[in-house]
Amino acid sequence: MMAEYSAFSLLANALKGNKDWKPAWRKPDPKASYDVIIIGGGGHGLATAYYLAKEHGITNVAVLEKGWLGSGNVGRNTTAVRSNYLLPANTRFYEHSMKLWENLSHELNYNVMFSQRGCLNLAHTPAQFDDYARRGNAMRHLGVDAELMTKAEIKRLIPALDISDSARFPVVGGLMQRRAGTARHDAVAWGYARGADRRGVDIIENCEVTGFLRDGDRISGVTTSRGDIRAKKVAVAVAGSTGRVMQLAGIDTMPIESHVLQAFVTESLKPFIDTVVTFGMGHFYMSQSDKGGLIYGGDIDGYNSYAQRGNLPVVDEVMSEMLALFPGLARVRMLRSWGGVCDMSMDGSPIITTGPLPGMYLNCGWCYGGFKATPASGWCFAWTIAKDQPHDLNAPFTLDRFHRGLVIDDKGQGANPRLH
Amino acid sequence: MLITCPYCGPRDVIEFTYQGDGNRERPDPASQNFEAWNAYVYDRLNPAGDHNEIWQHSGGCRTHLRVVRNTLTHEISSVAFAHGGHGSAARRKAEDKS
Amino acid sequence: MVERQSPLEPEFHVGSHGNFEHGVEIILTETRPGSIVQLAAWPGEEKKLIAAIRTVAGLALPDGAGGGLSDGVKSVFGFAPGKFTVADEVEGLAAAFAKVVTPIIGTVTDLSHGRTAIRIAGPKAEWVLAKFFAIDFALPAFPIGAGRSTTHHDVFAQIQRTGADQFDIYVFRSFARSFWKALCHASEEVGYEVQ
Amino acid sequence: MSPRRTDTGGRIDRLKTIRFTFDGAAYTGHAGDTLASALLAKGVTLYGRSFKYHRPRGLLTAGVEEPNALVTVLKGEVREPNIPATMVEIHDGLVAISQNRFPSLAWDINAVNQLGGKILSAGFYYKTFMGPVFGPLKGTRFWMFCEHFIRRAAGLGSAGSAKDPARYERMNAFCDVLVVGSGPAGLMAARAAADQGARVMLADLEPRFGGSANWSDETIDGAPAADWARRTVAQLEGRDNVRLLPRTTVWGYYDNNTLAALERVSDHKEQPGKGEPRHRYWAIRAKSVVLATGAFERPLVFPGNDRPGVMLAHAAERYANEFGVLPGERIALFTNNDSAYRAAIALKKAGAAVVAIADIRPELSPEMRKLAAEAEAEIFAGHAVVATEGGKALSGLKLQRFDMTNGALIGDARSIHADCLLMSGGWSPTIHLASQAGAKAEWNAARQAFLPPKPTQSWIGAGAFTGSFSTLEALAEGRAAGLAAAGGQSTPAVLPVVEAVPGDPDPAPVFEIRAKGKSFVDFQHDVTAEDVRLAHREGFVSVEHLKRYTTLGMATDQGKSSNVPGLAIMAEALGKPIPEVGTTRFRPPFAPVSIGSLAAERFGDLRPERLTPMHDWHLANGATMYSAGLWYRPMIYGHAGETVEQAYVREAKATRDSAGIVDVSTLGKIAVQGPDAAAFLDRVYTNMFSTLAVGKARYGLMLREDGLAFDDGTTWRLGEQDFLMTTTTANAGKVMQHLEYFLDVIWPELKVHVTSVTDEWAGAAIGGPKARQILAACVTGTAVDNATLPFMGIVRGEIAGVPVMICRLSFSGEMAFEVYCGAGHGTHVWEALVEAGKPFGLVTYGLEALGTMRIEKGHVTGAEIDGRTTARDLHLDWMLSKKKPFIGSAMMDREGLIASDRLELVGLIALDNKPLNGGAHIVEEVDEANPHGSIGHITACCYSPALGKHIALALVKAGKARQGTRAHVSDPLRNRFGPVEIVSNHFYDPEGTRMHG
Repeated sequence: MMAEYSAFSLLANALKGNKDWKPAWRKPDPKASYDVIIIGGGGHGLATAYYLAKEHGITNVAVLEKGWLGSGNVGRNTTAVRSNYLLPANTRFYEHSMKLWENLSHELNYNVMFSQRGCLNLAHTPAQFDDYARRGNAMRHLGVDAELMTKAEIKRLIPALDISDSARFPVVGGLMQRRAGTARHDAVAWGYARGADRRGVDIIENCEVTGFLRDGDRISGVTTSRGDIRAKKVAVAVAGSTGRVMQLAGIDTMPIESHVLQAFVTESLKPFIDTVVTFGMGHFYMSQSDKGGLIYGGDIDGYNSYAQRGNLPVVDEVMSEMLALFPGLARVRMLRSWGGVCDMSMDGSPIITTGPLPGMYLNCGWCYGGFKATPASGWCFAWTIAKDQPHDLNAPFTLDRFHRGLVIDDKGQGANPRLH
Repeated sequence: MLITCPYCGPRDVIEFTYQGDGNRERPDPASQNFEAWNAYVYDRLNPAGDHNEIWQHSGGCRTHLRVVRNTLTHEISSVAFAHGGHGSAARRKAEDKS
Repeated sequence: MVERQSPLEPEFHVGSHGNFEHGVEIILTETRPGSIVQLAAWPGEEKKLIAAIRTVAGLALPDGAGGGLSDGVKSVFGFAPGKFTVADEVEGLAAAFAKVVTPIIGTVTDLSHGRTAIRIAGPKAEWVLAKFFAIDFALPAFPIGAGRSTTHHDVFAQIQRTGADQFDIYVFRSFARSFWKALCHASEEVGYEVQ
Repeated sequence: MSPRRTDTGGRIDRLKTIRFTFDGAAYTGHAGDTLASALLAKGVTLYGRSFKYHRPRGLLTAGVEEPNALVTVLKGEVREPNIPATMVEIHDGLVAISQNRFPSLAWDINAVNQLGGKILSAGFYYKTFMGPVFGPLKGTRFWMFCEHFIRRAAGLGSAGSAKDPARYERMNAFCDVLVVGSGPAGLMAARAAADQGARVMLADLEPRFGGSANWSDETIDGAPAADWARRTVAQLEGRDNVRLLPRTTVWGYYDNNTLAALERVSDHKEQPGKGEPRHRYWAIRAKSVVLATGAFERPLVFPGNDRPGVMLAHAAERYANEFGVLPGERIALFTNNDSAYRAAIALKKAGAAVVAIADIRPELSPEMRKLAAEAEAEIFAGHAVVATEGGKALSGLKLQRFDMTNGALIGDARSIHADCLLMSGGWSPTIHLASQAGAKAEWNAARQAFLPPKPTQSWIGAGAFTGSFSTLEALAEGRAAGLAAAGGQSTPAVLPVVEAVPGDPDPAPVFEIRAKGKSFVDFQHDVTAEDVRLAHREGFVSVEHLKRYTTLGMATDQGKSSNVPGLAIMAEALGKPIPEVGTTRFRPPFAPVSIGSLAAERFGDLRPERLTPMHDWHLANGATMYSAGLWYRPMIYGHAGETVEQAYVREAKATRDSAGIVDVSTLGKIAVQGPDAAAFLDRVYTNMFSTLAVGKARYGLMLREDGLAFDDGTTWRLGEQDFLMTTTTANAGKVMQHLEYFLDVIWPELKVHVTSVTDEWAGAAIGGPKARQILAACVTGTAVDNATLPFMGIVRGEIAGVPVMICRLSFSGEMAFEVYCGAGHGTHVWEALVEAGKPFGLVTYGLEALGTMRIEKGHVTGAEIDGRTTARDLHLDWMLSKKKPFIGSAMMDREGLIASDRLELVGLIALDNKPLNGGAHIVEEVDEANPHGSIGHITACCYSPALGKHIALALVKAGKARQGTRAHVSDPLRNRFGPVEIVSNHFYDPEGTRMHG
């Protein structure tokens, strides 16, 4: 059993020259079979394993990761956590996530640095302000915190923001969710990994799934770069690679396109902005990390890609929008950019479901909202796997909702993934 | 990224609008085959590798192009006018069934 | 005849601007053609349309994508497959084409009011245009007479090279003032004159 | 003793004195100095504080990879933080300050963090600050409390909020060959390519071209290498097929050989020229690229290696030879390879005493021994530095015998008195751009370095970039690369003759000396060798985990010098070869780039303004403008003292009482022409258009493929094959693309052309009981009576000498007409209409009154056609033709789209006679304390002057069936609750008698 982390353990270990720290999770070899295999050692897969063990007592579980743990989007996002959605299915789900976030560091005995510094959506026309009011009221009617902010209140909160009337798109107000915030993305993966491992889950890195084993129609395991592994249930949580993995199962088409989303960080700065802020007349969001870098991003590049690299048009667009809000940042420098591959679904909402093949469970379609969903996604997916049926919270997120006309389209863009 | 428009020559990707999976085939307008309609509207091939795509040169001659582009490397291996006939490089399963 | 209002008016300041003390390297002006017409042929009818252009405008289009020419009064260039922009100093070009370009050949669309023609000339014309458009303005890549369709963010533009150091840019009228201001701003560095 | 300027030498202009300040103190330097070289020349040893422990730090390097000496440059109120002093060219009036210290660089309170030492080890944040499980600090509160202080201690420089007055520009460039790096390899490549007639661009991040030629003691063709470089540059300057870009960092290698570069155009000037940008962002599309980016020297990892006065060997060589500055008087060297011996010679020549050369290798070549003798340095072969001494400057160091086969230290340490210690841990080729271009670097065991991979895009490497560290190789490879890149044939040629000190390019495979004390791997982020081993112990062993857990390589220098030593230490801990630990994929940018440069011309001007033909008239006549997408439209024409509500109520009322006129030029207009135009419109719209007579208009509705409502508008049949389609303002572009897609991809057989003619026409809608009379008063060439111009009829005529097209249609619900004319005549016609309307009490009205009248009529706009509603939801199902298929017809009847609990359009009347709010929700029972049970929301609302009530349109669950019932608005955000009556959306004149009238 690994030691609890605490200020005391830090001190005690420091006195011993930090020689006694143990690996945060074991590095076991795969067993021949498990009750549940989870494909994908990202945030969602690890959270699923953790909640399977914790909530449902299912511990004979393996998480298979083709590379290093957390190498997908859990380690490539802009770390924002919020539940400020318009449509009830989304709001309920993300609010469940928010509640799990609020106790996550304790629960995992791992500081995921969830910091509820708020998320402010800026509105630039009275009509947009009304739109945000609609969303804020939708949240309030589901018991989620939301408030409108005036220009003056916004200026007090973010002094560096340009709120002048001469701006091309002047700020008229904003929608604030105070309980929203940011978390340290890698820590979420590591915390869940450690938590799952402590409950007996095998986390197997560098184990690429190369195919599915079948027992008749039923999926009964996987073939991997480290041998065949059998399982009663095989769960797929590989957002970003869903197309590839589903192809291995013989499913060629999905209501998903994989797109690249770029993110950026500036050099470290002394505290500049205390909240997450988004621009209403384009697509831009920014927060500041504890290290001081401004972390920000915008739209997806807008074409299918698995390359984890984007191109310049989005870079230019994001920086232009950034300076439209913060003209003082022109001389600050972009330090690093990177790309993540997003499962863009046909309505902008995720899929957490049983099937589509017998013995299989599917968690995908996170667009670029997957990070904040991590706890609820794992929690609901674990439920779905354990009980062979969805929880009320993820019941709307089926795979067949598209064909049935039951889409959950927060942006109202229709079957056009690049616009969600 | 540059796309070589057959009319305008190589142009930056900023001039183009992505119109997605070029393997989709629209059912006959009067068709009542809902499976085919659903497949056309919602289901996409999403290969890791060469992909048949439709792009519009919206910031140029505004024609639609059929582009084969590798989604792992972004390398483009062919570009043609879309109205020059539908590609058949990767037939979708839903169609085969219908 | 009622004179047309220029969309550039409040921002059109005749004279020298920017770094002109070091020499004026850019001349900006609005050419204000009387007619701007878009001609489009149905597939297979392009040759007939090109013949119609020769008949009406007296301009013999060279072969090839983006080919074009200008005689100083009338200009024509291809901007898309089977599609051409023709401009003339005088009004009435659309009506003249409507008589010749039959529905069998293609369509005629009058854009005389809808597009604003801005001319940029001078030794730094390529330099200034390169600030806006991601196309190669070098003479071998963009010969005299040729046309290009391109875009600067939201501003769609058709550009014809009407001289070694001269380009005519056709932009949507509603964007013209914004584009003009940006063009002036970008020319300050090298000194410019508005004529 | 301290660093000082040499008496002679260097490529600075000693006749030009430049004055600047650092931390408020006045200094002088010379033209050609960097801030680093100028301060070093004045004896400054302390330049910055490290990130975590706030340790005092000096200069480590002389270039872009500097991790320690970061400063903020001030220009008035505008701040530029985190700039390496090594990259700041001094100019008169330069103001720079140090960072991350309080109250001063010399005395920094946060240096107390060093006492935390072992507790603040890698990853300590994750293990603590969770706080209590209950009580007032439970949940996230305790962490947020701690975080508050952590954030203040972290960060480097401060950003400002004042708008930067500088100009930034973007430049698009095309070339045959882009050469990155202007050292001997790059210069040769550029010359060879230019000789072939290729269009060549040569970029170097330094102000001086020449790279290592500027600081090596070598000769090329008998002259100092720097002279050869200068001559070569002069030749290139004279050619019109070559563009030279000094101060230009090529920072990004994107797809299809698109490269991004930042040119620092005027940072080195006191004032930029008129119109001159500060930075120019080059987007370069190169047919091929020559990467001649050189290599970075690596530090060695040993206790005290971060003390001010410890510097990379080549950096000292550079300070001496390029800037005429000695980093110390008594200099010691510590190396694992031959290259450092060059530095010994250079510093000796420049006037310093080289007191010792500690070489990890037990066996040294005769050449090295000869060089050491030349430098009059005592050699300690098979020795390592195990400690350094001093505070804010180095005073000495300790050497000990070292066994490089097992890392053991043997015997007693001996002290050496020195004020500067140079170190060299070998060289890492600068392969960042090649890695960005998409391929994985390859480990070369001999060079102990990652070498560039096989190209995946069109580039060719040359010189130190490829691991060929000698100048002779650089010249040969550069020439070959230039030729090949330009498509030329490689021909035998006489290469320049190089005179250089000899040296073996391969270092000893030793990166760390394990001894007591903190040994730094990443200087800026204070990552020590122990931190790397702790990461190993805790299982963070892959290169990405190492990076993320320890923050190694994440600082502003992006690990340019620390990555390989960090990997090496991890590899040793794992007992695996380095390449098995992994390689980091480099991502853009190579070095940090100003955000201003990336926004370029859009800094301060995010989007163009789109103006209607009558824009200036509106402004001159008191309109308050409203930004609608890119357009500006009049919101109200307010009178003095009026509120917005008073103004729109007055405008709407006047329109219904007499007449009003509104600018509708922003409506999307698309010419749909060709023999199949009518058939096409039948497929595009839900209703029929082929049956529309010439000279008539019809209201049409479009669906998306998925069966949901997309857009609406009227389409006018101007000729048998000639339609003018109008769209909503917001959807004009989308509809155009939608039509183009179907014509080009789905139905290429249809002979239809679509053209955006939005800007061709100015449009004015004039409505109200007096509208027809006003038209009659000013229109010539046609009658406008009911017979000539019936509802939805179109006539052509003239107004004030200008041809116009008039269609009788109504959005306001009044007898109304849309008058279209050529956009260049828009203001002329508008003024004529306004003039003609004066006797009739015509008012101009804006969007607010337009919105009010449309709400009164119950017409839908984008607030209701929001991408989630169907035609049925909006009571537009009467428009769904059953006679033909149309886009969306197959999909519109799916179960979800015909469900009984869908949101449907209704009208609301406030029963408490108080204003309603857009975005308010509707509930059956109000619960102010715990709002719940939303059944819908308000999409638009106003005070209706026609009804004398506060009304709204709303989307309500099963709304149609609720008509005539009561509900409540629930708007907790604005604390507005109150009863409403649910009614039909057609509030006003539902029979349409007024518009048909």
